[in-house]
Amino acid sequence: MRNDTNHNFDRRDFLRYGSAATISTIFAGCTGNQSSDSTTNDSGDGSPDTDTSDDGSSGSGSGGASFEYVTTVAPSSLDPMKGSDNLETIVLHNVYDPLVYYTDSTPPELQPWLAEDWEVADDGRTYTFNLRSDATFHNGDPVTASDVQYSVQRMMEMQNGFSWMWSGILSPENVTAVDETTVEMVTTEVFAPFLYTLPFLYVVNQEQVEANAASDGNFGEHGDYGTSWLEDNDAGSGPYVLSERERSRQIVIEQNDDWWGSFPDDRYSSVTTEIVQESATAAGRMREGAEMSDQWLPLQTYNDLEGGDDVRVHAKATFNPFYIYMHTQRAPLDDVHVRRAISYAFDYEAALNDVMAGDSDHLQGPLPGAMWSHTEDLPTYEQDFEAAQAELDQSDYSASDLDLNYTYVSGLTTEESMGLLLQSNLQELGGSLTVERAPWSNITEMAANPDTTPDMLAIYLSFSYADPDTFLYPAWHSDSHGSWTSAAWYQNDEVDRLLTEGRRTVAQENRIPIYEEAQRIIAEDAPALFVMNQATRNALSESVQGFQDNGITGYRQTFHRYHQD
Amino acid sequence: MGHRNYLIKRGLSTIPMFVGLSVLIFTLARVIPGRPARLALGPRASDEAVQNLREQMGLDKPLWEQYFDYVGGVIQGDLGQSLISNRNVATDLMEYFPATFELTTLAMIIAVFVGVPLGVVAGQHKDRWPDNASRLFSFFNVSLPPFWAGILLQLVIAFQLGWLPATGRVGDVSPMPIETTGLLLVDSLLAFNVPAFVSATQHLILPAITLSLAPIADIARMTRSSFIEEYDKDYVEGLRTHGIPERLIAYKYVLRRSFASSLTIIGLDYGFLLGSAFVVEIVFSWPGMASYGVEAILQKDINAMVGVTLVVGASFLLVNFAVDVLYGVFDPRVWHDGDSQ
Amino acid sequence: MADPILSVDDLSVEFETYEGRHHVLDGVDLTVEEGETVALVGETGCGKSVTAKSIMGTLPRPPGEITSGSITYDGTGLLADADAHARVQGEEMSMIFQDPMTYLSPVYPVGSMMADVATYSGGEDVSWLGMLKNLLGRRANRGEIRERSIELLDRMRIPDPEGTLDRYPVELSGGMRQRVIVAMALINDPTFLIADEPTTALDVTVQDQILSLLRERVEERDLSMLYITHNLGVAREIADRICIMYAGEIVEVGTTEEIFDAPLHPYTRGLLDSIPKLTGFEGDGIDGQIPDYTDPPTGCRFHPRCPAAMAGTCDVEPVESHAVGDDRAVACHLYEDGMSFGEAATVAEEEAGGPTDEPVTAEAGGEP
Amino acid sequence: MSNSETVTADDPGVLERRREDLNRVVYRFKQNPMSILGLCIIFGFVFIAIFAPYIAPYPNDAGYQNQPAVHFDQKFESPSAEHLFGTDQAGRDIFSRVLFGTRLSLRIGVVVLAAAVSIGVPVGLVAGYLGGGVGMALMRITDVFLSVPPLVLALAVSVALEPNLTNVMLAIAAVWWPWYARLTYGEVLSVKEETYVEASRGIGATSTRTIFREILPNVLAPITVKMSLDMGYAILVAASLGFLGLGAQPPTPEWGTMVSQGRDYMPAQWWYSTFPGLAIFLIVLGFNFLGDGLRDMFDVEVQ
Repeated sequence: MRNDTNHNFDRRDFLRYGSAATISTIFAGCTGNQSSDSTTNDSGDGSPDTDTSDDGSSGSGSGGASFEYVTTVAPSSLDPMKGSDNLETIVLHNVYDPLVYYTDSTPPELQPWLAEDWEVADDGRTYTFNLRSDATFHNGDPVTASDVQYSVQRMMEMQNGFSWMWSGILSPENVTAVDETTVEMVTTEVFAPFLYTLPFLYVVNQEQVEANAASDGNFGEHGDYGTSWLEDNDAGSGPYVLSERERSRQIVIEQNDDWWGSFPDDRYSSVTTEIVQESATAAGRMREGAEMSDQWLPLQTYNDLEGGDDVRVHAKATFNPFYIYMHTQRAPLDDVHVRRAISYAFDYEAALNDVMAGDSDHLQGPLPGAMWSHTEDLPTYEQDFEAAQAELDQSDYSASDLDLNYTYVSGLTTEESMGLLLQSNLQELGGSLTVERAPWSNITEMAANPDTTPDMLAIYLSFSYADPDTFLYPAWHSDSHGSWTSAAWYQNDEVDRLLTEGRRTVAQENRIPIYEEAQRIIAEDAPALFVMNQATRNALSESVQGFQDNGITGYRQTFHRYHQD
Repeated sequence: MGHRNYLIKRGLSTIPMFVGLSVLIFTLARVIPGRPARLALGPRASDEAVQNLREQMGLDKPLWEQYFDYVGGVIQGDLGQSLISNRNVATDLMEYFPATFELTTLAMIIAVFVGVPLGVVAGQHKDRWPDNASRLFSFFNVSLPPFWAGILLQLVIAFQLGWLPATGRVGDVSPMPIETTGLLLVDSLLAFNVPAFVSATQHLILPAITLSLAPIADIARMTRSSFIEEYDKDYVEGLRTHGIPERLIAYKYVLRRSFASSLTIIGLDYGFLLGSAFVVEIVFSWPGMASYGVEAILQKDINAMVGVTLVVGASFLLVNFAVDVLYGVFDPRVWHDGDSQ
Repeated sequence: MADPILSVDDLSVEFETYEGRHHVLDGVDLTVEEGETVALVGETGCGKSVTAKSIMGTLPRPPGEITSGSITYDGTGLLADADAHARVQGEEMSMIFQDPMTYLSPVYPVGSMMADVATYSGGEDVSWLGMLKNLLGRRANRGEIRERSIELLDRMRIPDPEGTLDRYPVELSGGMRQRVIVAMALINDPTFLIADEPTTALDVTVQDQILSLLRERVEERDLSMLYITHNLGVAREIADRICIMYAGEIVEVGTTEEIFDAPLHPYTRGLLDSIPKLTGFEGDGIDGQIPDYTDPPTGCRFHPRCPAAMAGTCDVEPVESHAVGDDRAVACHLYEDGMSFGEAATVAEEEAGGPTDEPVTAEAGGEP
Repeated sequence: MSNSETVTADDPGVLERRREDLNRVVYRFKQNPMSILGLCIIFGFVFIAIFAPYIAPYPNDAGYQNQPAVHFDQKFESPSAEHLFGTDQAGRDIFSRVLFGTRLSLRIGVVVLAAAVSIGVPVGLVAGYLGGGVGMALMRITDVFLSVPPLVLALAVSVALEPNLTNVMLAIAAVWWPWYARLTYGEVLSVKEETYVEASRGIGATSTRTIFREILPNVLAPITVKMSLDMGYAILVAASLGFLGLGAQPPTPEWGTMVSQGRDYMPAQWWYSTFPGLAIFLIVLGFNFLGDGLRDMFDVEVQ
């Protein structure tokens, strides 16, 4: 969400608007948490850099090329059960193996990974996974069912990172190691997206972790669950081995020669993630031949890079929707006609072309176009003051009653710009809008209670697992009330029913009509301005092949799929 | 004698201040709205997860209890866990403080070596053009918003002329010197690592200059006034009458006295310098304690916030203590305050 | 007699302040013969120190400004050429200051200050490097200077001169400091000495010691000295000749005997009256104040306080100095047309209405 | 040199003395032309603040009359005839916004100092007048505040309170009053020594009377001077907080915020940060000039 087109949201913004940094967590999935580390600059704290030089041309596993990934954000935690944001996930899913893995198509499908295959019982709750027998951890231990069981337990007990995905769905005691290579998981209720969440469940080496756990910790017999050790070491089985981490300077991962999977020819056998402070520095590294940049650089920078030869910029609108929630339980926004009027008043053209650079999509309804079950034939709002006025006339309010508040996250200039745009649009309509900045932390608190929730709240709805449920349930199901993801306090029993049903229905083909119906109702109720689905940018060296943006946090950077031409 | 007792008293008197400071900041950090625990766990964390963390952090205990727990930890060098770096705040500070120390120290050195002569020249030519020029210069300096001054320097020196790097602490040099003191300049020298030293120096110049502007002005001003006051003391006239060269009078006799009084302002300025470091480090992406602190405060990383503020306060108190000690060196009379009439 | 070693002619000095222009010195004439000690006597604020400063070339300018006159030392005009002034001042002249408490740098041991005087009073400048060396205590002929200092302090009867060199002024008594100051003034064997009330800040017994020490040195080296004081008694003790100064003008000049035996100027007489009260006599002998320098009284500056002021004359006609006998001069309308002292006295009586008391005798002026 | 210090029976008298003081004041002021320049600068800014709507070419770009305007199609136009300082990311005229920013900065300065003084001076008075344990305690507390750089503390406080403009002002005031407590305390102590306070106590004057009749007038001069000096500094701190992302809400033009937003577009859109920063610099400069002039006039030393 920070690859926004005219606002250069880079490290400095993190420092300056810490809270903004936090929001980035959620959306682009790059936590503000990191910024503390990244306050150390492009060369960090000057700690020893003996065996690795900056261009990442360090001793590579088995003769392959080395890959330099330049980013302006630094990870906070490399603990697979703590990491939750973009860069963390990049490292984690290259070092750890989940049971199932995303393909690089958009929207992504699932492919076998540690689990060779799996079956879902008819109850829709019992999942049986057959692990591949040739998978070993980096220390040589075989990957066993009990490691999987342990990983679930560790995830759910630490209650950190991605654990929210399974809270109320999966509890450790419902995970059983049937035998060495068979795991059975029983969800507390039918949860259709379950499989799609598993790519975020990394499997760790139980013995290794327990062996390195510090005795003093919050987890009783498990001490600290080895979390501090895992910051600088890995207990995974993935294609790469964490070979060096210099906080806020660089992370080096080396090819795992014993990996069960296969690398392409001309693979990259060593990947250095270089953390730099300024987007200018990042651009410089790219020109000097770095293989890939992250997606947070200013638009101008990407344009400059594109100008030069042997760098290409990949831009694609995938799963990055920007909503402006409207408080459906407070006058005058409790009147659907008012909400529609506002939806008609907003200048989407200016938003997409002047505030943005024109390559973001205008959202049709709540779902990004790239997500399956998205439907085209929805009422989509364009700026049309007559229509707006017409809607107002149908409502029991007049334009002068529109005295609203728009709250956005400190430091996100795009959100500010959108607010200012809406402000002038509402003026044209005859209403008025006050634009207000608030730190992310305060916003989560505000959204917890309908009285403190602002009239209108600008939100990038973060993307996690590849399922429509990610967008719809947290935003529009009344169970989600109190979370910033449902700041509209939208209450529609039919939608509730549909969304629950969508979760309960296992077969995708059966779920599609359900979600289409839900989208239609939501779009008509206009509980939010569905402003845009923002394009994601990455700069790549021409020599890099095999890059696919499947739009999933961290899964863009699947280095073991990359190769030189 | 008298002086030493004074110093001891002075030293002891800082302790209650320190306690007061910690209470103040600690309370401040705890009354902040917005639950830090939620921040630590990320936006989608479930409420019970947040609640658990709160309990782990002891945030549910009464404030005074939390305070004593904290103090207990501090005594063992444990400043608590940072919510954003997942490390003990002490560890973080270890990492970031040297950078800030290096920066502020250099800035202060610049300030003294520019400010004092400036003040002397101004004092020597009281109310004539050098005086007015230096006063004007001082006014400009104190009036410059540090962050803006930094930006201007970046625009001109870094971007326009490309003479010096705009941000960061060191360029792409490898190998980096082994970290011993954490002060890059020192470390690179110890390692005879010329490229690292050069790069570190280049990165240090602009932020250090930016920081030094205001202190230069204050020191110059203070030196000037104390210099002038000292300059028409009888003994100066005496020396002059004996044909002692003006330069010697100014820099050997007068300056020594007036520098003693300038020391006080230097102590005070160090505080302001630490303050402006909070914006300057950000302008220059300086990986120091100040930028860490800004973020800690803005992100409500309460432990980090308290830790940083305490360190800032402590360094301020320490510097002023050091100043009092130095004072005696420059004005020996204080050693004789007992027997002077 | 040979040319005087120092002659000040018609020296006028003005000061610029926010109150306006002060006409501090108004045509001062003053000479000091070789080997002679001249005392310049007058109330505080009458311009003695300004005169001294003008001679030493340390008059602060601005605010001070020399509007007319000349100062000649040994044939060299000083006011005309600043370098010459500096040279002469550095090589020939030296000065002893009023307040031993404030005329020594508090932050260096006396030795260090003396050494600097010894080294630099030649007037040559010092390079930055030289200064650095100096600060580090490395200077040429260090030992030799130290020798000289010790010897001088010893001559000044300072116990443990060696140790004294390394002491800070705060560690010394007033008398000791004054001795150091004198020593400092003598360290480069000057030929001309200006002493600016060097004893006023000291109690009487110490005064005497210092005075006699000073006297010794002067005679021993046959120095010429201008001794500035407000205390006729002191002047009498040390001076060959005395110049009485009032409000920036020299009102009477004469040998010590003449002044004490037969004071001519009414002001001088006033001063003599007040001698027994040694302690600061302003106002005791003569009513009223030194006039405001911004607009001094017309005519004779003394007339407002003069018991013998002749209305229509003293307050109108500017007074100039009249020679009375050889090298005796008085600036008073009473002595126009070569009037003798006797005649003048009678005139004065008439004006004052009432007999003037007997001319004060030497005894009357004697020290307690 | 002159005998002006000797005051005898036939003393010029109060009136005369007054005139002399006045002369001295005028003399000092003349000695320091910068103070006049400062005065002019301040007047200039006050004038701008008052007449901003008439001077500014695009008052609505600065949110005038709650009619904020945006022109995203004209974003980042470099300085030109119609946009003297260029335009920002919303296509708004930076010149107009800088002009309107004056209102805010002046308001902040005034409010902060008013608050700081109305807390600090009483504390200082009480501490100084009562002395003893109470005084000690009070001054210790102020020392605690003084041991942290104002900016840092203000930052913490304004985050602790919901960060909005009012709270930012409160925060700055909250870290500012100790300086006035200190100043007042010191003055009170010195004044207390002077006999006439003792005297007025002697004739059974109540403490309050003593404070208001004798002490307050004496601390007035230094406080005035410090206020004019601090005015600039307070504005500076406020701007720094704005720079750090705390402060006025959009679209209200706030100089510090503008500078920080402009940084994102450096160096290409250099004008964005440059001109608001220049405004801060000038207004602070003005107050420093003025304050320094006053310091010379009243001949008081405040740090």
